[in-house]
Amino acid sequence: MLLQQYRSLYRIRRVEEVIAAHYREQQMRCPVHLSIGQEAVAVGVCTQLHREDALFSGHRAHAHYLAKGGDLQALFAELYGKATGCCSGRGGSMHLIDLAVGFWGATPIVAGTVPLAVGVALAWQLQGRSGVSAVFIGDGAMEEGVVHESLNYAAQQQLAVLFICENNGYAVYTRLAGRQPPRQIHALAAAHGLTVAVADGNDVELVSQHSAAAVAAMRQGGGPQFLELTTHRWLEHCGPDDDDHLGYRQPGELAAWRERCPLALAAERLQVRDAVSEATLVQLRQQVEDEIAAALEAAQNAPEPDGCERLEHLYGE
Amino acid sequence: MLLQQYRSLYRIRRVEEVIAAHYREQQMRCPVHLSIGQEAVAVGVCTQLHREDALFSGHRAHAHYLAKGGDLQALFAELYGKATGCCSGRGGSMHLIDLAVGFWGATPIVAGTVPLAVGVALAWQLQGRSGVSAVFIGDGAMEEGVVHESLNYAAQQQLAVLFICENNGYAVYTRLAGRQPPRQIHALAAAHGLTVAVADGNDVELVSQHSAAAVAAMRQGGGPQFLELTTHRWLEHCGPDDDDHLGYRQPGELAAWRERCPLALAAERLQVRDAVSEATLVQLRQQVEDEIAAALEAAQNAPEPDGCERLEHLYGE
Amino acid sequence: MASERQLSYAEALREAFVIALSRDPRVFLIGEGVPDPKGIFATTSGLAEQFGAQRVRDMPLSENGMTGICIGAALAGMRPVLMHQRLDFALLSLDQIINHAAKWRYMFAGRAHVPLVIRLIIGRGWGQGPQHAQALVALFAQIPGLKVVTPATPYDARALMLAAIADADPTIYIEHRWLHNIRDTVPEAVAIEPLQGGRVARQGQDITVVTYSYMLLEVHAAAAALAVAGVAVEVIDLRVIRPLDVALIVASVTKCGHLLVVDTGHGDFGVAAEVIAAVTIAAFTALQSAPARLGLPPHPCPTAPALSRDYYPDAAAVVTAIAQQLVLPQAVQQQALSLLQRGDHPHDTPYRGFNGPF
Amino acid sequence: MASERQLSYAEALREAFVIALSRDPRVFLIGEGVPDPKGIFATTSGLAEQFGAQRVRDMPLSENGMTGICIGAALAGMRPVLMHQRLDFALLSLDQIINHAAKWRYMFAGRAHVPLVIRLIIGRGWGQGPQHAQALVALFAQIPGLKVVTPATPYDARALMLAAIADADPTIYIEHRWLHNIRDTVPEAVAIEPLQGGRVARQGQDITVVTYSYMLLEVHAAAAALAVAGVAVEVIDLRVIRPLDVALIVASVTKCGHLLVVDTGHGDFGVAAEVIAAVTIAAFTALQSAPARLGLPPHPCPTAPALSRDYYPDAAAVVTAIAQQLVLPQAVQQQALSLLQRGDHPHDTPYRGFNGPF
Ligand SMILES: Cc1ncc(C[n+]2csc(CCOP(=O)(O)OP(=O)(O)O)c2C)c(N)n1
Ligand SMILES: Cc1ncc(C[n+]2csc(CCOP(=O)(O)OP(=O)(O)O)c2C)c(N)n1
Ligand SMILES: [Mg+2]
Ligand SMILES: [Mg+2]
Repeated sequence: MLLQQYRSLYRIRRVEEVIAAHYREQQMRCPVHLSIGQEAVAVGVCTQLHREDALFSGHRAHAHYLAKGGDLQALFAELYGKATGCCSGRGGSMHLIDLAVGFWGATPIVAGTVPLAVGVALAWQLQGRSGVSAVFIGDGAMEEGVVHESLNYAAQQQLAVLFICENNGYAVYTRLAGRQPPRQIHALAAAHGLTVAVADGNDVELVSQHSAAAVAAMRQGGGPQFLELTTHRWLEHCGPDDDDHLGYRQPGELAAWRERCPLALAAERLQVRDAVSEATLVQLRQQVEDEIAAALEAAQNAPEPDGCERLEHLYGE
Repeated sequence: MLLQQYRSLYRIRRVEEVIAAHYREQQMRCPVHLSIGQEAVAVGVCTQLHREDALFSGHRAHAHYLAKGGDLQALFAELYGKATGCCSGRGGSMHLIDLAVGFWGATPIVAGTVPLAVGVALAWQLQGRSGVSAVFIGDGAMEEGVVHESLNYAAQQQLAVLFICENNGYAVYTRLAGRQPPRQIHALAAAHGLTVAVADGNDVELVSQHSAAAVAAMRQGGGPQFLELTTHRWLEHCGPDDDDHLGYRQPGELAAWRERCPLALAAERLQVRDAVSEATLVQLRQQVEDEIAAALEAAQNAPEPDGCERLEHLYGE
Repeated sequence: MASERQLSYAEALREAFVIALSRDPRVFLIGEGVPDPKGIFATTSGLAEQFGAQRVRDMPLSENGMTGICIGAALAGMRPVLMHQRLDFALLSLDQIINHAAKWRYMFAGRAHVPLVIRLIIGRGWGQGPQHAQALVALFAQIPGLKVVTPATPYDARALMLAAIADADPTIYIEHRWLHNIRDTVPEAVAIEPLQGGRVARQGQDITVVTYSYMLLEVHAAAAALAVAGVAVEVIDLRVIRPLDVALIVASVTKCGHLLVVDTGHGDFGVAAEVIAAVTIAAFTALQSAPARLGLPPHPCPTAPALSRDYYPDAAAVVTAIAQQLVLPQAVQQQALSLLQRGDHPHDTPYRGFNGPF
Repeated sequence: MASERQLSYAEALREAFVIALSRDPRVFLIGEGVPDPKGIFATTSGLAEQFGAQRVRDMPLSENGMTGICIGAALAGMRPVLMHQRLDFALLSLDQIINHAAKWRYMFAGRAHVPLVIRLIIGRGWGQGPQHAQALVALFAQIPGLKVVTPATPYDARALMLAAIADADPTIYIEHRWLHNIRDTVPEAVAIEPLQGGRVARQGQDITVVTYSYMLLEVHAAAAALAVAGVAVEVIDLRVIRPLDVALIVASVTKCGHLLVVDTGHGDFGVAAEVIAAVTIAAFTALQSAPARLGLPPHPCPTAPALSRDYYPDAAAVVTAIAQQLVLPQAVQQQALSLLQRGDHPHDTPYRGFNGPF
């Protein structure tokens, strides 16, 4: 299990690094919000979801999309504005979808998809269908009223919704303390009547464990669950660069989090605890690199959408 | 003190009964939401506010307006759509204002005035002015996202805002349990980082005590406070009539609350505990009746606004 | 005869819900008060008893969140009908309506779509006032990805609700509180019509009057009065505001040569502006006089009867506007106006003098 | 000479903030990112350092709540300037804007009022896409009680911000991301002007082209090219969308006889519709041809460059529309178009070829 998760962590990290590297060529002409440093949240949660479970996300969604099984080539192609993109070029980085793997949609109005996830759970309850509907949000999203409306309804109706709050301590350049009073985010969800847990979001095994418990409870009718997972974003809020020189982080904060790299943590455990050989890891990494290189090339070579297509899909039929 | 409060309770009760009685004449041509049964909340809180403190309210605002010292004739006149109304006839029952006594405004979009109260406290903080800004909401308003946004900001900025949640157990015909999960409303505010208290809203002395503590804390820079006060509305949600025959209340619920009439409770204490004579109460009631009769007559005889006035006050200057 | 059956607008709407709930297990109704004793002005009364509390649902006071929740349910295969007792309350949910419902299909290139109906009621009279009487139809109609319908007759109340529920995209269904008691023929037989197109509600050749929702009643009354005085007004009921049926209006204006638009909302920046602009662009040479419009004045609705008395244009105002535009003789105008006496019926409660046919 | 001083639009706007914060202790700025290292595209950079964190404030991600909080602060005597980095985010706050800010003065008959400025930025290019590029100006302009301004020049960026801050009523200040780098003369001397009126931005007598915000640039470029080809275009920059300066447009149309409206937002149900309707009603006989409009097509903005390429009309589209309306000879149109070559400048980043004078 951890080896699979490490593979997923590594894959997400490298995909984002590749995006960052190529972003400067100005061929991916859309804003990108990278998750480098936060990968364990996506991987730990998504390994506990089935393909049929629904997942929603927001502006920082690449990791969630990939962890849920989203098509890699379609992601790259979407960033390149190609016809083979997961939204056929309609969306760019901030709009991702892959219904085949239960990735129902990511969009960049903060908290906008939160009630949608609740609505899917409501539909499934009405349809007598089992399944978990999950949504990733940031710490900033907790300030949006619609999240509270969603938590209230999920709790009142006892819907199978998993809210995952990826608390990276910042919204753009603004620290949590500049936006919220000194109290725990998960305690707020608990006060809404949800079952909650908080954990180190850089430890993929811990995230997995908590997610497994939450998802298991929901599959047994346990009502909505809320996970707060603490982590840190390494790069700038939007864009491919490091921005620590801007000085908005606490001194030493980024360095400390880099020390706690989710990949390094997992790799170390694999080698020390599970006695996985370096050769295994090297091979795994090479497979990932090959996959990424092939997907990137396919996306780069894919055709652009026909300009006339922009008129389609406003309404059905 | 209790005698003054009883006077205020009695006055509010009688004003609303008079409104109910005359409403059927169809001369007050606007929706009315009466507070009969809930008077102790308004009176207990407002006796702890200074005239200079700001107060906001919502659709069920007559009691709040009167308890804060709002002009009675201007209230009646507003309901009659007269030029001497507190909004010059612009608003009717659901829009009340009396800036001379710190009643900053009541409007009927549920929870709409909540952030405004926070904004006044922010302005006063910026201006270095002391003073408390207070807002009455119902239990239903707690479901609106904007209330959570307001609680968050008040707590984060440590603003002197008093939120009073008049929990009457219903929003229109819908029970609390049909709208919110089984958890305490005040616990939700506490999770936002506010200092909270909960009390029997039909006991004016209890309400006073809790309000006094909350207001005192705020005057010493103690940050925002939240009071949940449980009570019950005796009449229909909107309009002058009893509606218990509709059967939306629990059987016996209204009767039990009528047993706990805030006026009767206060009167009994005055007589039994404080040895106030029946004659004193009779005299007090008569004064109130006289005042109401005079104000009502003045409002009824007041002129209607000139139809052309409707074009004014869209913009200043 | 079955086709002679008369229903009120509210009854016809309720019948639409019965039909939709019976036929389609994906349909559910949701809104503050939907299953309560008043049943949204009796349009949902008894439905919870008939179809169960799961499908005829109350909801918390969370307009934006519940809109998003209905979008999610629609994505997952349901057909929610979300209701607000006043259009004004839906202003809390414009984020979910505009940013999400209207764009989901487009931004995901058709991979998913939102078959959601949002039903809004425009309040009027009895002191509805500034926050309970807004008629902001163009606010919704200007958003690509939404459809907007404004049924004015009992027949359309049912037909357009059924069309909206059957439609695969988000539809804003806007009705007017003063239409609820209007009665007209609604045949028992139901044909689900596509959600498009306006309707010539009355034929004439002297002037085209375009209107929608409640003002159709006032325009009909004006047209009837003018007919007696010898003026043949062609009345167009838009029915669907987005997509707008410009061709129908252009055809009428080409015949009549004169255009008046009577808006149920504000006169400026609203539906009337779009109709006049679209028609002038498309049929400039057909116009023999400047087009005109009549709508609410550019300020909120004041509450006091003395203040709201002249806020709402009525049939007399329509007659006056037409007389001005066609430069009718004074006597003709007076004759038409004299037929419009409402007696001493209060101006702030629905006028029941006109009941169709529409 | 001082009056020759050149500022970019962003610098001029920042200067407006410096002036307002210096002159008036009631003014404070607030918004997500206002004091951060990027300073809202550098328009607020350094202000927190200069005026303190109390007056140049960040805020939580709570658009509706913070709007209400600013309304409350305005009621208590402050002059808040609330900013959103994209207009799209303000859609979360339409309840507070429409139900509260716009109505407070009216519904309380002038007893209180809301001197609040809400600054919105329309995004464009570099993949802003469906939820970050909405240009919904008419959404605000249709609301009585609001004022709406859309400065297109550095001079107006400063002047209209100062006018909005000085104004006693809620003002929606809408700017376009692609204007930020435009440079033009902004004299150091500051006169606070009332918040009203449009402006003849270029004189001509062959056709009136009405526009606002970013599209003024494209219209200017088109007018300059057509001038070389012998066509004299009169350009009107609306500046203030509500209240709309109809008289100014009517005067121009009376002179020119032809009207084209170039909208920065959608072509239908928007500002162009109101302008065309108002002008046609007021000056029908002055029009020698059908009025025309040019605006965004009726669908959201797709992200991919290949899809967004033709979404935005440009100077060439303006030339073509004018040529069509005036039935210009092919050669004239070709000559004007040939002057508009943008070379290989990417279509999704701001075009810096035109820099005034405006
Ligand atoms: C409603 C809305 N307001 C503001 C923004 C601008 N914005 C984009 S991301 C972001 C910060 C979000 O912070 P958080 O939720 O903590 O997520 P993170 O970026 O840290 O992953 C903001 C303010 C937006 N996209 N939507
Ligand atoms: C935003 C909004 N949604 C819905 C309504 C309709 N409405 C008016 S009062 C009310 C119930 C309010 O319940 P609560 O807050 O508990 O106050 P109470 O009436 O019990 O005093 C509702 C739903 C409204 N006025 N505003
Ligand atoms: Mg964050
Ligand atoms: Mg209540």
